[in-house]
Order: sequence, then C-alpha cells, then structure tokens
Amino acid sequence: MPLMNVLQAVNETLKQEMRRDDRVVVFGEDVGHEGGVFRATVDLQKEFGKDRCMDTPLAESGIVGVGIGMGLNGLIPVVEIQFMGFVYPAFNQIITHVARMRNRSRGRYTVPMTIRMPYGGGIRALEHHSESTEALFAHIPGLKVVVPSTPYDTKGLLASAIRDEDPVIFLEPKRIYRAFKQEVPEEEYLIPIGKAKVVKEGEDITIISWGASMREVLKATEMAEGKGIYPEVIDLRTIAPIDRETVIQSVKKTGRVLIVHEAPKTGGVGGELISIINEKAFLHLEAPPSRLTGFDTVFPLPKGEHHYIPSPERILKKITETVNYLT
Amino acid sequence: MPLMNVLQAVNETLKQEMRRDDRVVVFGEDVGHEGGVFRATVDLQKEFGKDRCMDTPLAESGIVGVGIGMGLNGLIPVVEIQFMGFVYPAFNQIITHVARMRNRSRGRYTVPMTIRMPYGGGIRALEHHSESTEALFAHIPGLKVVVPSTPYDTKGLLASAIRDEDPVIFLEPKRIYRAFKQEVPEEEYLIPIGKAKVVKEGEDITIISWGASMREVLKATEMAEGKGIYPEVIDLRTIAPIDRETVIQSVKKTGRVLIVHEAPKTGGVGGELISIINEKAFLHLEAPPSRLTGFDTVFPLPKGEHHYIPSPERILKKITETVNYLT
Amino acid sequence: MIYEDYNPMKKKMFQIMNEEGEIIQPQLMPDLGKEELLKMYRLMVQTRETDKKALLYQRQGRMLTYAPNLGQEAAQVGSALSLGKEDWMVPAFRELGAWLARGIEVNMVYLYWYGNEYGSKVPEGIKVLPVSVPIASQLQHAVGIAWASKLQEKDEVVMTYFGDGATSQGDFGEAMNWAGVYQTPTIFFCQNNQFAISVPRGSQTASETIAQKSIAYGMPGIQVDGNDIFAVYVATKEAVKRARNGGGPTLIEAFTYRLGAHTTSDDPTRYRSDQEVEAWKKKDPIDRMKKYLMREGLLTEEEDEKIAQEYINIAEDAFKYVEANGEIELEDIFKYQFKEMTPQLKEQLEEYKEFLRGRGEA
Amino acid sequence: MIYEDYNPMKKKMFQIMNEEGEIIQPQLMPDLGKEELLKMYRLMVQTRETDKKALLYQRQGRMLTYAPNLGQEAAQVGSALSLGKEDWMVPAFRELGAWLARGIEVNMVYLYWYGNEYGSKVPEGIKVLPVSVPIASQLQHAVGIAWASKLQEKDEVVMTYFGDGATSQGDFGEAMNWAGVYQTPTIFFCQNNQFAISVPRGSQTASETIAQKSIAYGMPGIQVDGNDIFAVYVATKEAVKRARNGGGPTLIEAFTYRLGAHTTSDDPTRYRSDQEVEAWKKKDPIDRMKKYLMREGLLTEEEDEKIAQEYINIAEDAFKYVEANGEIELEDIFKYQFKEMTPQLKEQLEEYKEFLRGRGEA
Ligand SMILES: Cc1ncc(C[n+]2csc(CCOP(=O)(O)OP(=O)(O)O)c2C)c(N)n1
Ligand SMILES: Cc1ncc(C[n+]2csc(CCOP(=O)(O)OP(=O)(O)O)c2C)c(N)n1
Ligand SMILES: [Mg+2]
Ligand SMILES: [Mg+2]
Repeated sequence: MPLMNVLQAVNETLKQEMRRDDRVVVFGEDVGHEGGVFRATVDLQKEFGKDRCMDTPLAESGIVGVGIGMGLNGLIPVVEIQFMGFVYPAFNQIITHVARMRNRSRGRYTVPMTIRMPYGGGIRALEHHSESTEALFAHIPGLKVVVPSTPYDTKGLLASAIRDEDPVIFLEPKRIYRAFKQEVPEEEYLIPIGKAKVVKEGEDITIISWGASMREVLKATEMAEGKGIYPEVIDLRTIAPIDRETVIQSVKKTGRVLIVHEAPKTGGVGGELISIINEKAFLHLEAPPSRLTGFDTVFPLPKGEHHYIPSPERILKKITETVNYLT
Repeated sequence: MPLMNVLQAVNETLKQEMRRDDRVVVFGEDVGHEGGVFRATVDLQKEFGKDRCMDTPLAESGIVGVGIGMGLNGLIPVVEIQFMGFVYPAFNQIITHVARMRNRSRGRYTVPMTIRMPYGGGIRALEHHSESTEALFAHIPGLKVVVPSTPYDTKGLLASAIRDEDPVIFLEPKRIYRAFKQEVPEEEYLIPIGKAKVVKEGEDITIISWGASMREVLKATEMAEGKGIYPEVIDLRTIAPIDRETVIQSVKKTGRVLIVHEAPKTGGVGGELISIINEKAFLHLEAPPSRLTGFDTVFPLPKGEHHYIPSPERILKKITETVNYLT
Repeated sequence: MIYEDYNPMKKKMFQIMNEEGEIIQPQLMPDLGKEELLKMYRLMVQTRETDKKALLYQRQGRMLTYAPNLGQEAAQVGSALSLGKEDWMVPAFRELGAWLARGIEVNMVYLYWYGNEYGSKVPEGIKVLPVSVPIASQLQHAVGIAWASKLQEKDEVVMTYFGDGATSQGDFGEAMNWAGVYQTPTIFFCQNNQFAISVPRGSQTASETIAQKSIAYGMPGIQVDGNDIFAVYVATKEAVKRARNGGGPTLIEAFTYRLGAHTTSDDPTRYRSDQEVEAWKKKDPIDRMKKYLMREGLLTEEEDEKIAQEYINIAEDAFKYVEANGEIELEDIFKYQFKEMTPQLKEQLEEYKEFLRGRGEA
Repeated sequence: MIYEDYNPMKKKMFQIMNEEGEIIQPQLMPDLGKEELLKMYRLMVQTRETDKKALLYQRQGRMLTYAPNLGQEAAQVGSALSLGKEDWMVPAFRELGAWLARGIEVNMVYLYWYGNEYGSKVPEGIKVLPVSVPIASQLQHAVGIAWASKLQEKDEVVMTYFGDGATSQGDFGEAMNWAGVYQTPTIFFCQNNQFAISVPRGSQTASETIAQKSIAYGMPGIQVDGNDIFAVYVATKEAVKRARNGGGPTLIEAFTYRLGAHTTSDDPTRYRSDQEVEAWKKKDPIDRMKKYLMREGLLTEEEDEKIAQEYINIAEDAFKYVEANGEIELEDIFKYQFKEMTPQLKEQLEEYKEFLRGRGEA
C-alpha cells in the first residue's frame, strides 16, 4: 500500500473520483495550472484537461454560486476555497442557496457540490489563514460538515463527500497536510459521513476531538496513560450531523467528557456536544463535561499562535481535572 | 410616559441618539426617504437631513464595509440590514473587519458601528425573511449581540449599542415590532449590554429565552403556574457576551433549565448555555437542561410556519417534562 | 447584427415599435406569423390578468405578500419567448410573464405566493429555477448552468432576470465578469423598472445606463425599450443565437417601469409622483401591441375581451385549486433537507408528532 | 486636464517618461525641484532595499511569509506622494512603497511581517489603515472614510490600493458603484501587476483594460504606465485634486509587473516564463528614473550607492529592533477584543495563566 500524507490523499482521491465519474469537475483560485497553493490539485489539469479542472477569477461568491449552477446542470463540482478565512464572501451563496436548493424546490433541484477548504491554525500564517469556524456551517440546516484527521480517513471521507448527492463542507486541517504519512489503499473505499470513530478505547474519560487537534489529543492521552488514566478517544470526523450514538455510548461507559477544539470556546461545536450528552446521558455523568478550546479571541498572528492552539500539556491538565472531579 | 411599541422605540431612540451626538449617521436600503420597509427610520431624513440619514445602493457588503470606513473617520454609523436573511453578503466585512479592527490595530482603530436587523419568524413572510441566526454572530470574537424583547428594553439597549465604542449586532424581533405597547420614558436611559434580566422569579425551573419567544415563554409560564409549577424566567437580552452570573444564580436555585429559541437546535445558542451551566452549576442540576427550539430545517414558508416556532403549548410540555424528571 | 451596430455609450435605446404601436424600424421587425404574434399578445394578457387576480386575492387576505409585475409584461414575455425548450431561465421573483411563457401553470405560481414550497417544485422538463429572493445571487447560478452546458456541449443557453437594484450587488459584478472570462452562454436580462423598492435608478448607480456596464466585462450590452415587445424579442433572440454559437454572454437592459407597488407591503406613493406613473401608463406594453395588432387586423376588441376572460377563468380555477390543496404536509418540512433524513431530523419530527398526538392533532 | 482628454476605450496607456528615462510628454511633466525628485527616487530605492532585506530574512527563517513588491515601486511611491498629510491611504498587503512614502517606519513594517499585531498599530497622526488581507474588502472602507470626510467637510481624500485580481471580487464593484453614487473623494488605485498569484490578468477578466471598468460606475478611468513614476504621480495628483474639489472618484490602472514571487511561499516559475520576466526587467521603474536623474545631472553613481547603503543600514537596524522586541505579551491577545475585556475573556486568560504558572512559565 502506498504511503501518503493528507495532502496526497486529497490529490489521489480527486484523481480517483474524476476518473470514476466524468461529471466531477474541480475548480477554484489557482487550482488549475498551478495545482493549488498547497498543491492539493496538482496534475489534475494535466490529466483531465482544462474543462475538468479550472482556474477561476478571484471571487469566492462566484466559485460557490457558479458551482451551484454547474451542479444543477449535470456536473459534480468540487470547489476549493483557498483558505477557510476566505469563505465568507461566499456565505450568502452557501446559506441561502447551497443549503436550501433541495428543500426550496421540494427535491426537484439538488446541489451535489463539495466545498473543500484548508482549515485551522498552526502554520504560522498571516491573518485570516488560521481560523476554525466549523460551528458556523454546522448550525446551517442542509449542510454536512466533515473533517478528516488522517490520510486514510481523508480518502474515504472525501470520496463519500463527492459522491454525496447533497452539499458537503469538507475541511482539511492544513497543520497536518504534510505532518505524517500513512498507508492508504489504492483501491476505492468510502467512509460514511455521519459516523465518528473510536480511535482508542478507554474507561476513565471520553475525549472528543477532530481534525488536527487529534494529534495533540493522542499525545495527551499517552501522557495520561503514563499516569494511569485511560481515556477513550473519539474522532468525530463529521461535525454535522453529529454521530450521537458513538458519543453517547462512550460517555455512558466513562461518565466523564472532555471536548477539544481549536475554534473559540463560545458557540463552538463543543457546546452542542455537551448539550447532546446532557440530553442523552445525563444520569451517567460523573463530572461536568469540559471543553478545552481556542480562546474567545481572534486567532493571533504567528507570534501568539502557540498560546492559542490547545497543547498536549493543557489537554492533559484538563483530563486530570475532569477525571479527578469529586473523586 | 408615552406608550410605544418596539418599532416606535427603535425610531425614538435613533432620533434621541442623533440629536444627542451629531456623529451618529443612519443608513441602509430604503431607510432614508422611505423611512425603512418597517418604518423604523421614518422621519429621520426629514429631521436630520440627507447627510445624516441616507439611502444606499442595494449592497449589504457595502453597507457594512462603508460603515466601517465611516466609523474609522469620525462618525458613528447605525446601519440597517433590511432583513437578517440578507446579512450574509456582508458576512465577510463583519467577520474579517468589523469584529477585528480593534484587535488587528492593537486599539488604534475601532468600529463603533451598530448593525440593526429585523429578525426572526412569525410574520408569514417569503423565504429568507424569517431566520434567526444569532448563533453565527455569537461565535465570532469581537462581536456583541443584543436582542430586546420589549419596547422599554429596546430603547435602553439600542442607546447602549449606539454609544458602545465597539460594534454591536442589534437584532429586532420583527414578530413583536407592533405586537404590544409599553410605557417608555421620554428621557434617556441605558440598559447595559451583557446583562440578562430576571423577568419573573420562581423556584421550579429556570427558563431562558430572548426576543420574540419571550412572549410565548411567558404565556407558557402562566399556564404552568396554573398547574402549580413556578418557573423563573430569564430574558437573556445579550446573546454575546452571555451574562453567566444571572443564569448560574438562577439555575443554582431551581436545579432545572429549559432554553427556548427559534433558531435551529443544532449549534444554537442553547448549546452554549447548557455548557456554561454544566461548567458552573453541575452539582445543582436535578434534570438534564433541555431545549425547545426551531427544527434543524430551513424555516418553512408561511404554510408551515406555525409548526416551526415554539408555541406556548410545546413550551409547557417541556417545562412539565423537565420539572417531572425523576421526581 | 444589431449588436455590431450598437454602442452603449451612445445612450440610444433600441426600439422597433413606438408608443403608438407603429413599427419604426421595419427592417428589424421579426418574421412572425399571426399565431406567433397572438401568442405573444396572449401571454402578456395572461400575465396581466393573473397578476391582477393575485393582487385581488392578496387584498382579500387569501394570499400572502405578492410582487406585482404590472407594466413589465413585454420585457418578460418577449425575452422568455426567445428561448428554446432546451434553454434555462433563472429568475429573480417578479418574472410572472417569463414563468408563464416557459409553460409553468398558474397553479404553481399561485401556490408559491400562497406560502407553499411546492410552488417551487418546477415540473420536470421545464428548465426554470425557483424564485430567488437574495438580490443578484441567481446570476451566479445562471453562469454556472451556462458554463456546465458549454463544458458538456449541450448547446443550452441561460437567460437570467434581475432588476436595476441588483446591479449594485457584488454578485452582479462577479457573475458578469465570470461569464466574460469563460464566455458562457448567459444572457443577463436586467429589467430596469426604475426602482429598487423606494430607491430610484439614479440613486442606484452613477452609470448613465445599465447597458454600458457590459464594458467592464468585455461583453456586448444594449439598452432596449422594455415596453416594446418586438425590440425585446429581437434583442434577446440575437443574443441567444450568438450565445448558442459560442459567442458568449450579453447584457440587456430592458428600460421599463414598475407601474404597481414593489410588493403588496409597499406604498409607492411615498416615493414617486402620480404624474410619473401616469406618463409611464401611456407607454403600456400591452396597449401598444394591441394597437399594432388591431391596426394589422389581427385582433378585434371582442376577441381581446375573450382572451382576457379566458385567462381570468384560468386564474380563478388555479386559485380555487390552491385554496383546496395549498396546505403543507408536516413531514415535508423535514424530508427535503437531505436525500435522507438525519437521525436528528427524524427525532425532531417524531418528538413534534408526539406533541401533536398528545393534543389529538395527529 | 488629462482626464478630460482621456478615453479608456482607446486603450492608450498614459506615459510621461519612456523606458529609457526620456520625457516624452514634457508638457505634462510635473513641476518638481531637485529635492522632490530625489525624494521620489530615494523612496523607491528604500522600498527596494527594504524589500530585499525582508526576503533575505525570510529565507534565513527569521521572518514569516512576506509579499515582495519588486517592480512596483514607482506605482506605489508615485501614487502615495500625490497625497497630503491629511489624506488617507487604505492598502491591500503589497504596498511597502506607499507605507514608506506615508512616513511609516521600517520597524513597523517588519514587525507586521514578523507576525506581531503591533506592526499594524499605525502611529497616531498617520492616516494609513492596517494591511487588509481579504481581497478587495478594503475598497469599501476607503469609500466609507471618504464619504465620512465629505459629510464632515474635512477635505480629506482617500487612496486605496488593490490588484488586478481584486477587480473580480464583488466588493470591487460595490465600492466603485457606491463611490460613484455618492461622489466620494476616493481614488481607486489598481496595481495591475499582471497576476493574481498564478492567474494571469487575461484570465481574470475579459475587459481589455482595467481602466475601462470605470465606465460601469460613471467615473473617470485611466491606464497609466505604472513603471513611470511621473505618469503615476501626475495621474494620481490630478485625481486627488479633483476629488478634493468635490469632483468625485477615479479609477487608475497602473500597468506594471510583479517581478518577484507572489509571496515567499510561491514559486512563479510554475506559471510564467523567464523571457516574460526578463522583458519586464527592462522596464524597471527605478532604473528608468535613475537614467533620467543622471541625464539631468541630479544623481551620480556614487550618490546612488550611498543612498542604497543608507537604506540597507536602516533596514538592518529595523530588523535588529524587531528581533529584540518582536515577541508579544500574552495579555495582548485578550486585551483588544473590546474596549474592556468580557468576564469570559478574563476567565480564559486567567485559566491559561494558571496553566503557565503550573509549569513555572508565568
Ligand atoms: C440581498 C438582498 N437584500 C435586500 C433584499 C430586499 N429586497 C427585495 S427586492 C429589493 C429591491 C430590488 O430591486 P430591483 O433589483 O430593481 O428589482 P425590482 O424589485 O425592481 O424588480 C430589495 C432591496 C433582498 N431580497 N436581498
Ligand atoms: C477573499 C480572498 N480570497 C483569496 C485570497 C488569497 N489571495 C491572497 S493574494 C491573492 C491574489 C491577489 O491578486 P491581486 O489582487 O492581483 O494582487 P497581487 O497579489 O497581484 O498584488 C489571493 C487569491 C485572499 N487573500 N482573500
Ligand atoms: Mg427595479
Ligand atoms: Mg496582481
């Protein structure tokens, strides 16, 4: 099996899907000739031509809005927003049309689009290049939101997203684009959207996270194990709709929860998870479900970045506090 | 004291603030000559002239973006977005600039803007005219989000918003624009942003809501009292930053919580409240904090609207369930 | 042909038939037989009668907000008739005439304004998008559909509708620019009806015409008399033909006037004078064509009345149907979020149904 | 004067000095004394040396991503010098020359690219906005500042910078349109450097020039040789004067070339040929003015070298300062969200400090 990093998995999956279904088209700023600023779409134009992989004018509302039209007329658009921080000009198209075309037309029209975006902090980038605003999308009825954390999952989830007849927001944690490699099967496989993954079994506490933070969570988990605390670790993978079953099953076992995300605390996805857990596993809770997240601040420029992203040490501290609560 | 409805309170407050401080300018689509599609800005152009109350081109990103510039150069812009459903073209300006100018410039530049928007459902309107997406704004560091539920509060909160040196998203529940009148003092007064209000004291359960839903909540509360259940009712008034103190104090007393909002459940502000309550009052909880909200669907066209908005009867049912939990 | 001769900077409006129904540019008159001429006329009359009835029902409290299109019939019908069945129409929200011209039944239109999503379930085989409320956003879709058509060599053309106000939105510029870059077969049909709610055209842009905005995007632009159905038809027809032949997009400004209110919630006397409205009534597109047809001996007063009555009947029947069948199914609120309901949606629906059952309502 | 004679549709670039540093339109040559001419030149040289050093530090891993502006010095310096102290500059992110011309010290600029927000705390008294990353969004601010100036009768003019790519964004159209409607004193200064990252100008818009886009908004537009500092200076100066006198906005397309990479993360050899770059190097704006100055006897090679060295020293000192003072205070991350910290922010800061204290780090 070939070894791949997340970026290569994106690239391979795009190729695979474009080969499989010639309705799949890929476009965005610099994705064509250049192959994308991260090279996620490299070689696509060479293999599939300028009618399947296109450079676009510098206009995000256009990228999404035009993508809607293409989806309505027989194509399967996979568009790239260069960085998540630049998706906001497209918000109107996403909220008022992408998420609503099926419902508005009672099923006559659908938008089978995938919107890919590099996302999250940790690459010492300029302003607007580090944010994690998955919660904004997760609140919009009609959108699915997916975040892989490994090369293997990237392939299976991206293929599912592209094949999904409904729109999918596909967030690519750029901090781990090239961070590590994994064996990724050459043949096609799908990982279902809406299913979380228990990455590690444990008894003492359930840790829920997604995307790049999974790495810090797993490091913290190792450190915790060194202290005799055995967390169960869930990679949420799909932010909307949340796989409540997997979450609840775990919490019922452990009784304690820590949610780790990079987005600001207030209004983040952590809040929704805690509410679900209250609704479905209240009597199993032995400690208040806790959150370790980004601050309620703008993501700092690189000189302050290390303060912002939850570190293994901070995660460990929260684990310990939550596990030691009233014991 | 004059009797006023919410709409009149908006209009009176705008006049008052424009008289008080000639840096205050009001603009938006149809707000000038026409006085706004709801008439919230009626007579302003007459009294203050075309240099203080302006009609704008049909461009929301412009309304907010131009407003930023005006705020940077000595004016205090109070802009109107005709309906909250049309704010999304302005999202980029709001998220990437309005919320960040102070932080970006380390205090050199600020945006003392108020962004007013009629908000919420219940007026049997066309698509995009009924949504409640306060959660999207509440998640963005750098924004304050305010929702009045009475004419009296409207005046005090709007005046505070306009005088705030930072940007404030001011949401006006259009369902109650003309629903009822209240005595509103003619003289100036301010209601602080960030403070919730205990509207009704009670012991059995804390109900938290805001905006138009407060009316249904109070109806349900009366019905509950008829059955011997005495809710404490909190009008949150400020959605960001949340007044945690008032909320927690109440929950510590009642041990039970119901949050009512019109926005979709998933990712709504209810989730954040429940998390705060878990973090600060876990040991006082006698039942899982519950939510009664809009569905995770697009807000239906008028023929389906009555299903969507939480009714007093549904609220009552939730109250009863939460109060009867394990008793 | 007309585009090659036309320079939008000269600010000369393209006209074939004047306000008296006289053909002033006979060499440009389209080659239409009696049947086709009457079809045009009938559609305009149907548009007007259907509109009038909608307003009436609205005033009776039986229909919700409604956006009348009185005065814009020629612009809508003339342009929509230039399309083939294989082509797409991407509307804003005031295009009743174009909807009818595309073969949508009055039932559907009324159902939409009745507040029921099924009014947007365009029948299979008709390539019309649902009403798009967010101003100018639909232009992007029109470019995407057209681009997809080009990439798939489908030969479809896309006509998209918007108002003068829409030209101020970012999406207008983006869509026009994109269409120019990729030479998509898109016709940008602007109904300049002189107002965006209360804001007059002159406050919307400093550009002397909407047509000249085409220059910013390297595409042809033309201002046509929007109340002259022949001018509209010819200008759109030629643009459609060029688009179909790979000649790219066109911007067409139909210079017209909204004689009625913006919507039924609007009171236009607040922002414009009776004189102005009266002056425009003299340019009425239907009167104008009627004069033409009668002069040509293609229509009598009697026939005209019969046509109107026919469409009044259709409108009444349609509304009866809607009042009898216009309620929605609860499930439908949940069923169309995704291809399949999520567990969350199922749970929420079930919980709500349980509530209704508890009250004996379900 | 020049605007009255200029028609963007004629596609003729406005030039005063040719590539050889010869004045080809002497009647338009601005009336500048030796000192002013040398000031222009010095600023261009400072821009280049400061830029070179930044690239060097970046390559050494001591500075973060950096957006070089090699080749665009004349466009930036010439335009910024047309402003008075009372005027505003609203930049994108590649305007080093304009920053320096406005009196911002190199420290600040380096601090910004070092990854520290204090680099955006523009000193009081200098009306320059921080770097704006979201393409074209700053144009709206420029209109607002200018409108506020007009409404308050402050007589300030606003010059805003953006690239060719920015013209595809919705905000470009909205801002231009708005400025036209309210005749705000805004100069829209487009540095058409032929690329938006990898996308060439020809794929960005079908408009033959950027300048002609002004027609869509009813404002004057001009294409100037962006590597000819005199042409840039004269065109902007006249636009500033007209704006100050209530004559409204102007669109200026400075036709230039980005000789370097888009940013330090970019590899331009992927999308353009060496020949193209070499051809543009011959049009170098600094060389050109140097030739002019030497021919006029206003500069010697020796003096030139001294000037460069002076700015190299300043840049080195500035970077030393930044490396010594470039770290941020933890509190600053929290302190500038609002005028006063919310209880949430205080709590989060406190919790984090406690964590640091626990590790002996605070
Ligand atoms: C993005 C957005 N902003 C505001 C509105 C509210 N609105 C509805 S119609 C309208 C005016 C539209 O004017 P125009 O484009 O000229 O079309 P017309 O109504 O004249 O047909 C406005 C402001 C909207 N629907 N969408
Ligand atoms: C809204 C937005 N989308 C994408 C980007 C990423 N990006 C940064 S610079 C750039 C190209 C800008 O081209 P141009 O406007 O010509 O300016 P130049 O870089 O040539 O100075 C892009 C796409 C961004 N900063 N903002
Ligand atoms: Mg109009
Ligand atoms: Mg460029």
